[in-house]
Amino acid sequence: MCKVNIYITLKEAVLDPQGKAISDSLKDLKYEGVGDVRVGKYLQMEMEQTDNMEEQIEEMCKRLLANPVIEDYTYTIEEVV
Amino acid sequence: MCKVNIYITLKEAVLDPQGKAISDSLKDLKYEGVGDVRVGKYLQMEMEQTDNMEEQIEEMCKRLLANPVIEDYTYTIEEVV
Amino acid sequence: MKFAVIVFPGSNCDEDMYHAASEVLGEEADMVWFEEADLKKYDGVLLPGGFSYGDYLRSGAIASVSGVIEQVKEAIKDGKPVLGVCNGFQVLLEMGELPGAMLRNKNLTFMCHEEELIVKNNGTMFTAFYDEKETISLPIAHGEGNYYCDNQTLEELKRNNQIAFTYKNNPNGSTADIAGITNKEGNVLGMMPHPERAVEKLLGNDDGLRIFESILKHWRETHAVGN
Amino acid sequence: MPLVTEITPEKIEMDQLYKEMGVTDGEFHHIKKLLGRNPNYTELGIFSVMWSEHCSYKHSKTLLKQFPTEGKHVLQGPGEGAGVVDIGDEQAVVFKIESHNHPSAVEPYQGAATGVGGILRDVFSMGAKPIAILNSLRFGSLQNSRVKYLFKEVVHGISGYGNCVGVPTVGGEVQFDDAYNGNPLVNAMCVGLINHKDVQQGIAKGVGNTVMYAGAKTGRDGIHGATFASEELSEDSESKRPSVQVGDPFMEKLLIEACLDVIHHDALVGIQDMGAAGLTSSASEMASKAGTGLKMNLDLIPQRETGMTPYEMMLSESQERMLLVVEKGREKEIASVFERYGLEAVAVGEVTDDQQFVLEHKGEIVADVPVDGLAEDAPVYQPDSRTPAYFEEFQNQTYTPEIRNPRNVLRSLLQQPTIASKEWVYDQYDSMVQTNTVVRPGSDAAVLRIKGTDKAVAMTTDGNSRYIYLDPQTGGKIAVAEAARNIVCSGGEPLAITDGLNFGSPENPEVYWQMEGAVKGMSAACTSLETPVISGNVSLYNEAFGGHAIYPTPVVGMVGLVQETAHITTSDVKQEGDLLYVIGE
Ligand SMILES: Nc1ncnc2c1ncn2[C@@H]1O[C@H](COP(=O)(O)OP(=O)(O)O)[C@@H](O)[C@H]1O
Repeated sequence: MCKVNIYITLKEAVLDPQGKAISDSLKDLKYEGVGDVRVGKYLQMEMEQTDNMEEQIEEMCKRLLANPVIEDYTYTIEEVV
Repeated sequence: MCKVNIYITLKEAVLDPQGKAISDSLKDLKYEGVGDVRVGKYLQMEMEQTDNMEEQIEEMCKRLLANPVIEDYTYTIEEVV
Repeated sequence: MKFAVIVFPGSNCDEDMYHAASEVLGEEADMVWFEEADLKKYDGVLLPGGFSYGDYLRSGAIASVSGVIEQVKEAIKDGKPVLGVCNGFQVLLEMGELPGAMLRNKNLTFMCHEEELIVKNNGTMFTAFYDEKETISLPIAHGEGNYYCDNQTLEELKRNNQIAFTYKNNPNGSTADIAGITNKEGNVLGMMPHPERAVEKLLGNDDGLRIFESILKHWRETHAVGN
Repeated sequence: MPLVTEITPEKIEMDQLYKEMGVTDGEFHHIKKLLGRNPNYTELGIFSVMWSEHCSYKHSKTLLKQFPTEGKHVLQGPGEGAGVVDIGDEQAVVFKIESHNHPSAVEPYQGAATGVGGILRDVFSMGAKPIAILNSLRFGSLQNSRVKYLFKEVVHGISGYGNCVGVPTVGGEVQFDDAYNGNPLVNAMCVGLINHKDVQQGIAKGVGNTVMYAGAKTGRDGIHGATFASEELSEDSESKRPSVQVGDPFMEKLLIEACLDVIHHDALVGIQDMGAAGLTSSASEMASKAGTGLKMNLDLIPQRETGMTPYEMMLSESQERMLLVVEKGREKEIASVFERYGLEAVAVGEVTDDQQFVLEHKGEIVADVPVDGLAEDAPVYQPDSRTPAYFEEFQNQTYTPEIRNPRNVLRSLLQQPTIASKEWVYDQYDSMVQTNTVVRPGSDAAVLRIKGTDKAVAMTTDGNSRYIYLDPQTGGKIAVAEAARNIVCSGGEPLAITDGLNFGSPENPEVYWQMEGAVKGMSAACTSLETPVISGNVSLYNEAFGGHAIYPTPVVGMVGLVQETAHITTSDVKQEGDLLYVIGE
């Protein structure tokens, strides 16, 4: 069994109102030195190990998990015993 | 300048309807071997380096970024030049 | 004319869409459960608003890979009118049938009220009963209606006259005030405002009815030839 | 609470562990007498939730009896999931209000969201299609950043859930006062529409019939939520946070559709939602109402987590679950209705004739208690009552305000958050879905047309807790009268009310005095306006850190019938030159 960690982020050119709101309120709370914040998704998926795993994950990301118009993705695979 | 990566996940016992819908849809799409999916947040935050950085980040997470009632968080700090 | 209103798990404006097409417009319509649909039998497809699959992951995303989608694509290819409202618009974007994507409203909250729209293109099969540049009013009800596309796509939309409606006072941050767009061929319209909620004077507004009437007019015209 | 099953009945008594569950010495002895032995941990847990204020109304029952509950339009008064009122043409409206105060104080988004989910289930479990949601909210001062956060998240929670399930949120009220700083009030009301013949009952009839469980799986959500809802908030509540339940409006939407489908199935005998105290209250109440017993095998309960104990399963408050009683042998037919909506419905037990509530787990009987012991034999208290000093003082007051600069006074009044426009709130609610909303939020009452007729229903929630604090009896009358005026001004005839009684601790004699007065006043107004009470909810122990009780806050949810849509009237000024009249004293 594997644990796949998928990180989905908004493309740089896309405005992130949620990130901006968080950054603003951190500044309001007097956390100095906080700059931009971007909000993305972090998916943890259990998956049985197969040969073409990476291929499959790539495909899932493109077809469903990320929207290529606005999002990028990366992932890591951990083996779990 | 640092880049702080914050991972916010739902506590294990907390229901994750979103994760369930995603997992069901992946199964419908015939990705065999996909098990549970849990959806969390991935925040990328720019921050100036300070001495008590970790302390500050911990505090931000507890006060604002994560909801300790239902969420856990972890983070990593990368130095950027 | 016979409409199919596609019902996904979580669709919640399906009955309203059905009511507009059948009881108000007076045409035939069926609500078809996404797993049981046979779209060949229909002249037009209505993708209703709501929260298909709870809006989980991204609005419209999970519906856009569900079983019925191949048939919707088929209907589009056949040139049938396909109208996607709100969540239906999001589904069409996620399917890639319309360009761009939806982001959360710029103020991050759901909003529900009437907005003034400008009819940008009254030359489509959905907008023939409006005057060009006419200002109309339609309800909006969405949390993710902030339309996004890159500059190149925007130029293309303009060049091909694909922008059907814009907001007069952009409520949600949409690129170029866009409220509704068509595909290049002109038989698919996606829009965030809800025409099906504005078809009866009793509810305060019937500006939306003309969209349904326009579709019907187009259908009658194109089908009269064959008769 | 680790390894709860290990704790023996003897140890529970010796170490008085029942107190941790909110069971008093007297109640514990009463339980022992009912059982003829010491309760085990699971049994005690079952009693503790069923005898909590939230489920047993032990401090308010005697007061609730004063409400007029009958009238020419009433088809179903208090006692079922929600009340039912005739609106002619074989149609009826079904409505109820319910509080989710304590959960919202702890996790405002989910607390408010699951409050909406719960009240929806109360209404559709009657067989009615939910057509509208309203709410009644009280918060502390908006100067306080915690209050601001609570306010924002509660509104997000209500909109998040209500919008997704596709039931319009059409009205409500919000008031701000320091009295609610540590203890906000979140009351949600749902109105449903039904044909007379479709009215369902939560009843476990027919010995041998099958008990089925439908909807979401059971997890360790909200364990002890019901007793929690009946305790004063303390610093300790923070550590009780894991008990907050999470809502899934997507699942609820499917559950509504499946349930409105299944009620037309002749194999269905009874149906009830699992609200507060989940499986325990729904199962035992269904049996109690039918005079039967009920036996369940907990191994069959769909579980989201592994290793759940009987105690955890019985007290779980996982959302979006229903309990059904089905004719024996026809379980598959019912299951297939749910399947179409992607939902699970499984047999978990049967109706028995011995009036016992029996639970089996891994081959052992883990609970065996009399059904009536949980419901009808629950303790009833007659709390002490004392007139507070502030009341005498107020009665003797002769102060009359002096207004020197009306313009400034008016301006500062309009700036009060309580008086200012609530558009920020209701703009976040989908108030139009289902396309029936003729009068949207922002008017006196919301009005919804009934498709296929020329009728409409008007609805409102009201209650001014400052009046009630100063004079509970008069304030109680005012609350009902205000609701009635709102209905009448919208073109409707008031039919009936649902009431949400939000108070501090009834064990404080001055608070109980407020409760008595308010109920008396409301009852008087309901009697003279012929608007009986058909359902309601009681939320007590609304006291924040340090024992500051909230203002006594009974809220009234009223529904009226508009005979013709042409009668619908809105409150906005129509055109220049129109005359203004003041009517009344
Ligand atoms: N304040 C009240 N006035 C009238 N009826 C009430 C009041 N509070 C509760 N009830 C009635 O008592 C019954 C049980 O209420 P409750 O336990 O809140 O329902 P549920 O089982 O749905 O949680 C309901 O029929 C409700 O309408």
